[in-house]
Amino acid sequence: MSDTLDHPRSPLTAKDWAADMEVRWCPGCGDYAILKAVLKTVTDLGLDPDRTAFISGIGCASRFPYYVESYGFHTIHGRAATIATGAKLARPELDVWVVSGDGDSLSIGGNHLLHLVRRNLDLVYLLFNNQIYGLTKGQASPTSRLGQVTPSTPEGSIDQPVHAGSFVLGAGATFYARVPDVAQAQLVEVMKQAHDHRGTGFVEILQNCIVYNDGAFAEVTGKATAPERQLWCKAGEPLLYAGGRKGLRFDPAAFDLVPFTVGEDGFEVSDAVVHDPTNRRLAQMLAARDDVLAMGVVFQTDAPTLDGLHHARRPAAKEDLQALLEGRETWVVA
Amino acid sequence: MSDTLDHPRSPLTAKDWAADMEVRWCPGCGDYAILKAVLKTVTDLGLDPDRTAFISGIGCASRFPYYVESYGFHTIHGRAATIATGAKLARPELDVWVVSGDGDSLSIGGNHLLHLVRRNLDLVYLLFNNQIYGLTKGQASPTSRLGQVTPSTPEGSIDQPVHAGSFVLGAGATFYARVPDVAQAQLVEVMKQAHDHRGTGFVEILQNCIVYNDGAFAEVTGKATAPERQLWCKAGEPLLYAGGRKGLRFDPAAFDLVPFTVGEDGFEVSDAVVHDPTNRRLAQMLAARDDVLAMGVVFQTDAPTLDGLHHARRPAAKEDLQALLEGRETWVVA
Amino acid sequence: MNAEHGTARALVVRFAGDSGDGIQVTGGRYSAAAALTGADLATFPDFPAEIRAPAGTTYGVSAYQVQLGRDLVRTAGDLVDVLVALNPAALKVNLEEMQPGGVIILDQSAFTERNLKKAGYAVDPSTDGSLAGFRVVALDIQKLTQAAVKEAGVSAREAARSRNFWTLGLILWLTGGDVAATRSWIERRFEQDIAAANRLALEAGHAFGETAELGRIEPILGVAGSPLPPGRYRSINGADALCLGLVTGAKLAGLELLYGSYPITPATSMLHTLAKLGAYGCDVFQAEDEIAAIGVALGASYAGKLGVTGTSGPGMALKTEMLGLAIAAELPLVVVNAQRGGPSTGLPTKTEQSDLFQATLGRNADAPLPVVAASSPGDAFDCAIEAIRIAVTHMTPVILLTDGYLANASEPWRVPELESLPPITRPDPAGRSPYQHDPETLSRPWIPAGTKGGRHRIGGLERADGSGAVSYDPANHQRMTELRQARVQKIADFLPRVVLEVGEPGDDLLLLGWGSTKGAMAQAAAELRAEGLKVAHLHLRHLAPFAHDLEALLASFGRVLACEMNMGQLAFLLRGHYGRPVAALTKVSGRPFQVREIKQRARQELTGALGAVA
Amino acid sequence: MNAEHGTARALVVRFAGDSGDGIQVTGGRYSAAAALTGADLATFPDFPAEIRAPAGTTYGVSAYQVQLGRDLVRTAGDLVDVLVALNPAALKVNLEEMQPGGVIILDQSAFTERNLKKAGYAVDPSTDGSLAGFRVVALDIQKLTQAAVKEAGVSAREAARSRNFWTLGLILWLTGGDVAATRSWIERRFEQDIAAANRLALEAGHAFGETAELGRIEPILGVAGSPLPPGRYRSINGADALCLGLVTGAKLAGLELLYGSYPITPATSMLHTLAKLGAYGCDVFQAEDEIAAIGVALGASYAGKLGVTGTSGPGMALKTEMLGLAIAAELPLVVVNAQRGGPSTGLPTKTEQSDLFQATLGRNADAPLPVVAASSPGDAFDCAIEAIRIAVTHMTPVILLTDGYLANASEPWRVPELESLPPITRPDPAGRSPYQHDPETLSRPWIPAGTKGGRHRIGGLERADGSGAVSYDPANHQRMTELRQARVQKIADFLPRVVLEVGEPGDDLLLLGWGSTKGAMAQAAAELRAEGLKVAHLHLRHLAPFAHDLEALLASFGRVLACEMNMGQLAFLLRGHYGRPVAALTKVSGRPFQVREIKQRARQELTGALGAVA
Ligand SMILES: Cc1ncc(C[n+]2csc(CCOP(=O)(O)OP(=O)(O)O)c2C)c(N)n1
Ligand SMILES: Cc1ncc(C[n+]2csc(CCOP(=O)(O)OP(=O)(O)O)c2C)c(N)n1
Ligand code: SF4
Ligand code: SF4
Ligand SMILES: [Mg+2]
Ligand SMILES: [Mg+2]
Repeated sequence: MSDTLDHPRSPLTAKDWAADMEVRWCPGCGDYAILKAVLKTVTDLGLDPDRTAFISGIGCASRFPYYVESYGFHTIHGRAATIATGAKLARPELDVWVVSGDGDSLSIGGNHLLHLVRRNLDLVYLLFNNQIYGLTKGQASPTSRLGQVTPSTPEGSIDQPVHAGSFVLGAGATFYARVPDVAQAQLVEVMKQAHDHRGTGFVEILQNCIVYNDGAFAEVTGKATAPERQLWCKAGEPLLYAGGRKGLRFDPAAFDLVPFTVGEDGFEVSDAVVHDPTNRRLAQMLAARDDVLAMGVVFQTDAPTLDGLHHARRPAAKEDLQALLEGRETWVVA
Repeated sequence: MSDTLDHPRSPLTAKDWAADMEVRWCPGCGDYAILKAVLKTVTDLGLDPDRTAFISGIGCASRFPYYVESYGFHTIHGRAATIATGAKLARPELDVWVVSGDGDSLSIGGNHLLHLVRRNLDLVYLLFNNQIYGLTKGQASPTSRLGQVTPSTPEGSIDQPVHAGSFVLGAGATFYARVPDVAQAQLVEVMKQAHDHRGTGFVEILQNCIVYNDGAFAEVTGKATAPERQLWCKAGEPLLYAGGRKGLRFDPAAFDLVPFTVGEDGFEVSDAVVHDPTNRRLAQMLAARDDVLAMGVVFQTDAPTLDGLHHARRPAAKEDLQALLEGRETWVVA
Repeated sequence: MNAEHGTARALVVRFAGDSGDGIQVTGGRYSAAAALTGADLATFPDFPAEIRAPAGTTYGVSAYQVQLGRDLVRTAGDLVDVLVALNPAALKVNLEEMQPGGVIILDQSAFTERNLKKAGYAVDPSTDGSLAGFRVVALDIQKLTQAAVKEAGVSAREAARSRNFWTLGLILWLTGGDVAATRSWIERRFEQDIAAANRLALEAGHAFGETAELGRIEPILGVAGSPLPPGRYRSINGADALCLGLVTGAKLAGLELLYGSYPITPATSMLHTLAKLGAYGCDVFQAEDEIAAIGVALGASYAGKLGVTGTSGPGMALKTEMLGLAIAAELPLVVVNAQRGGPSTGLPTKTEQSDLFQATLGRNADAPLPVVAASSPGDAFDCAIEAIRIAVTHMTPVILLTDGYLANASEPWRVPELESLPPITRPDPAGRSPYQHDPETLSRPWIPAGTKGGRHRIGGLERADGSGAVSYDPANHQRMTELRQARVQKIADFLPRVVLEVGEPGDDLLLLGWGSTKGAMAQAAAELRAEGLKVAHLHLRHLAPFAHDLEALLASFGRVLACEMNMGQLAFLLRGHYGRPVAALTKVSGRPFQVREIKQRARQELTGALGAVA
Repeated sequence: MNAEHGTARALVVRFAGDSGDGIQVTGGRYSAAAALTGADLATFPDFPAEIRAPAGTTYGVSAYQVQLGRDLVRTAGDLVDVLVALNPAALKVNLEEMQPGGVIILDQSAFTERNLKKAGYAVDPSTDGSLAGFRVVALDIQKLTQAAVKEAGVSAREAARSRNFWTLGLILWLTGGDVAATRSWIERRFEQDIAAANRLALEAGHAFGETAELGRIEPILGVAGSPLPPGRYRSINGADALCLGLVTGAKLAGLELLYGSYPITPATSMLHTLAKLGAYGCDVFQAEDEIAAIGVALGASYAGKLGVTGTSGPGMALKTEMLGLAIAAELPLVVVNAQRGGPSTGLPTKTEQSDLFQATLGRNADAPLPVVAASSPGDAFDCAIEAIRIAVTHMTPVILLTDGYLANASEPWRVPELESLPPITRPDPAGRSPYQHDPETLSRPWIPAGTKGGRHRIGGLERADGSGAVSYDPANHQRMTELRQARVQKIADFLPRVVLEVGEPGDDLLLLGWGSTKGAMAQAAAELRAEGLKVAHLHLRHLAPFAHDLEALLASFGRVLACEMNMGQLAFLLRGHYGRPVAALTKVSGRPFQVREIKQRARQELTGALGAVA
């Protein structure tokens, strides 16, 4: 979303933004934390709830619009992107937030996501990735691990998982960020950046489904292991993690990023690649890693938005509909 | 397709492989050249036509199965991948070739393509990319250029085109090759490699639609310009083009491949990156370029195939269906 | 001169040749010239599925038929009075629909051994006597054209391309017309050289008719007077008329329009037409598939534009799920289905009316919606406006049915005066809850996303009547299901009474139709009536809900025969609604009804030769 | 003891509580214990849409109802004789379906102020006299359980979880049962500590009944004898039975099966069940969406396995286009639709029969296919075999309808002897052209891709009858369209005669049904007949095509009343087919019919209080 909307900064609180509706996720679900962060984000951004629309598909994640005191449309499975596109084309000043699960976005809705990001509609897209189908009670999703045992894969999943980041970057996305549900402050920060991005601000949120896939990100987010598994990207700063003890350098032989320990094997902080969020190649390398997960804004580039082009292109209104009805050749019957 | 099928090398000629059916493409259409190359490929490979199935969607390209004397299924728009998946799971020994247009594969069928390549079904996928909807008379496709004027985009297309290669590589494809329709010999060679690849051998063929998008690849394939626009990838050899006068080197500052002229600015052949088809990062850099197009086998990696895993996983047949019907708790009513 | 179509003041001309022969242009220009003389007319363009089918094949034949008349013309004609066949394949394919004694104009230059073989002729039909029953004019049109255009200095290939204008000139002469209008059109349309060549060919063809003393077939173009009501006319095909109707309807409702579509034959022409109408409040979005197309349209309606989507059978199938959401969400939406032959990919370029079941009943759950069908090119304009009126006043998706034949067929159309069209008044949502149903229409107010002070949440889960909250309450679902049905039924309260096209209530037989069969049915009924038979004709625009007075009207007839280009879908629906017999005359050959087919079956019905239920 | 269901030898018990209270397990175990005593029974599990709905809310109530009887039991019962309500919300939601004078067992510990408020009670209903018409047993089950399981040494939380087994023990005692079977099930099912706690709770509940001298409500479990025919029985729900039927049907046809599906409630349970049956020739593929799921299934059929796909309403909508291809390609395919409430996402966990229009008519073009509907859990097994038989012998996609209620409901099922089931003989394709239609079935031979010597091309474009070449020929399309219809119609030649469940041809009223309403309808008809009314009941398994003798049978009745959980779809279809009146009793509340509802309407029909056409 661009930050150029002319709506006045509204003085609402996060409480004003919470819809008067009982939240129906399972107790302990990661969705609660995300809801909290979103409410804080829209509050901090001072958005106008009457100009804001949350649009979702179907799934636990997609219940989201009911809980925000703005416009909301809980649509059908996998198609939120299409409805958001229509809403945005029809009313470009609308602040559109798409909320969708990994099944909704990457299984049934994969094609619409591809086309949404390549067209670069100016909206925020929040992917709640819990690596499972929550609402339908726990089947494997396209992001489920190889070997994951679920009721539909009793002997373990044999489908190679898709990386949301690799997929959207390959499809031409102009913004890709990743955050775990538990990182409240960063989540708010990243969502603000996604909102300020002119184009599709795609945010993958690692979300814990406590009922059907509890602990899927336990290692990534666990206190002890998190430093070794999360690398927070900052523009212009070296790609370091583990409290600065480790980094990623480019190895021309491997033709890829490889991890190193600062001070070991002759590698120093200066060997770490400096993060350039505008570089899609770098982002692709970062997004593909399973060992250390790039967090924060991994990629962001300027590009025209479809809604922008669409409206710029729209010819000046002609009033002469009567002439159009007549066309170029008429004759008169007396 | 793996090369381990136990079918006998059949002594058929390309003529035997041609179905007794009038070919109905427009005179001069690039599809003719591809048909010729495919017939040569299957002949050279000595495939058994009774064990071969061409499966397509809808579009000019998708008329293909009618012209090959093997099994053929002309299905519905965008869904060939799903039917091919079913056929392959049901009968793994079947030699499956999917034929599909850019609209069929990347517009309506984008989702199935994503899931096909990530699952790595063991088949060949031929994408005929003419950057247009041929059969429906010339509307913009997802690969059409920005600004391209068509009946559905009279003021020029404003949708950022998708790169087939970037898309499938981001989706996890294990094989990506590109060839222009006019490069008959290379087309045959590449298709053989795609067939021998264990997994989804995805080949993007640049195909000229003489009626609705004539000359879309004129620069890429034109005698004068081709050397500057085509870079033929060979495993273990430096990425050189323009008859060896130019190359691609990795520029750490740009963090990308950049073109250079051999002998200029101090760059020599040895600065060119050596092609490693197993490196997905390199392939992504190559696939994304619009200036010089990587041709031949850009990427190929070993990975388990879904059909392979599926059949390996299949439990030994139990004969005791009667016991299954009874279940674990029965009682007798006398 | 065609006795079968009941008037001596009409003529059926059919142009046929290869797809590359410019047949559609010739036919279109001939029709335009005829229209300018005040003739009424109806056309039937019929082209192959292949983009560029190989020259000379039967499946590559492109044809254009026009009936023109000094009395009202209702169809493109059953049998052909004058056939222009530019090659053997064109002759082969069209011969069986020739009027005995009709005129056949052949281009001898195309009757080569190779072409004869391609068309499946063992011997040349123009020489073996098999055309004995016709008046054959065999000319080397190729050569005549090349000679005529020499001075234009174009290449031999370009010269050959002017053959269609030579033919047009000849036909204009043979039927009493002149070349003035066509000449100026050529001048406007083509570049210098080509314009010159085409003009020279046209004039030469016309002059040839005169100098070769072929004898005018029928000077119908030279006859003065017009059967049409006075006014300003243009020629229009169904697809264009429908698009103009959409743009006009949106304007009448004070809305902008967003047309989301994915190309598919024969709906694509609407996409092409609307793509050029950006200046008239029409945004066009070519989506990645039909699901996205309807999603984008629904999203537009959600945000306050009028969402419209257009497609054909296979695409309709894909839109089904989203239609359910539009029904549940109670949002306006217009879905145009240009029907084609099926099932599956079927016959993309052939016409059929077989998506009626799908339109009326083809969704999961009890999911009623209104269905409107256009019956002629001009009617497509009115129906588009009607569909928009229903969508925005009743807050519902509307399906508007047209078909491949209607999309391409054209007729003279009296250009409507915008000011004379009644505006579409949308209920004012101010002060109403977004979930509150108006007692008169049972519709909720339309409060587009972004409206100040109107924020609310909607979705596809069942909602509590009134409060709009998600509800799994059994009684509420019962109530909401009944409300959805009643809401669509309510639309009938606002419909005009049904009016017979021909005949009187209580007649012995009612011919009941919908869609593009109207002309043939009205003609058949009129001709049968002229024979003294008590046959009436009723044509339905509203297929869901049916008008309140339809049941009583149907009951007044001795027999009811639904005529449809499907296996009897309307007849089934009427029986389903009213529980009384309705017979069906069906045709699914991909071609429109002929008047004689309807007359024949009607006679059988009247003599009781067939059972009442088809 | 329930007069309304017409026998004193039956009892309706309903367990209700929070989703986390183990209600479904309790109900299931109670049913199993009852079945072991030889009782007949029918169950109705009813759970919330939310995965873990917040405790104490009305929308989070999970319930399990069972009717058990010493005579044949046809439904889970209209009114509840014994209600177990583990919290105020459970009481609130279920009270209105209590039999006057019935027994209500409450867990007092859950009747806290907080819980009462959550359930919307201002005052405690157990103390304000509003339960005066019932026999209320209010106990602190929580405390009793904790005391009972102390020696198992589990945590307080775990101890609380055993509450359902305490309750089960009590109910077993109250209804004359013992704990032996349940005890050994607990031992098999749980780990040490938990098993001990559950066992102790069970025994304590049972003992409590005895020692507290509550008085047995109805010793029905202690009664000997069974209304069921002799044989080996198991308990089965509709989803499992259908899956077993698919695996068995494939085996009878000598085929392996590939089940392609995408998760959706309530079809998902089939996916889960079949995923475990790899060893029985069943491959399962979880696809990326419903289109891919049917595509994979069709691809499997193309290559020689039996392709099956299963889904619910919104997913059916997405499969529509591919169904058209399956029809055009003439390939076998079974599509299972577990219906749920709609439109759109609707009420995913509630039952409905509203996809009948979609199944029979919901495709573009004239695209007929056979439709079969299961009417009980056991019947789902037979119907799955029947669907496979039709698909492979008639080379067509078949839709098999079931619904959310049927999927979850269970009943005692006599385990069939595999050997006694007739094999499905597939026509031998040898020597036949893949495009040649057998005169008896009008079906082409099935020559899977990969068959030696059988290579050929198929697709969704219209094909020439006989040769199989793509054809745009008008006459051919007419012929092929008629053939597709005749081919489905032909299936009726192979169907058994329709047989009334209850009553005689010529009775005053026929109750006509399909699907899961069978039990309630048969019960209603039997009870009305017992009152001396001439009411018959017919239940259709084949909804397309209808059996040949159906029309004449229907005509024999004074009135025909279709009873359906939709707005009258079967009634509409019958009128559409036969052009004669059929009335409809409809219900779309997401709950199955009650016997009394049917009886009431039937009485009205008989006294002519309602018009004939609904
Ligand atoms: C067309 C259709 N297919 C299937 C479903 C069933 N369904 C609902 S949500 C869902 C997937 C949920 O997974 P995800 O998108 O990851 O969301 P989560 O519940 O995990 O947040 C499915 C398959 C549906 N509602 N509609
Ligand atoms: C569901 C559906 N939507 C649309 C169509 C119409 N259609 C047929 S082919 C095609 C696109 C053709 O383009 P492409 O796939 O690039 O193939 P090409 O003709 O260029 O080879 C379309 C939109 C269809 N047949 N079915
Ligand atoms: S099922 Fe999982 S994702 Fe869904 S609400 Fe429960 S915990 Fe959250
Ligand atoms: S339209 Fe284009 S792609 Fe299609 S057959 Fe003709 S030239 Fe080839
Ligand atoms: Mg998920
Ligand atoms: Mg194309």
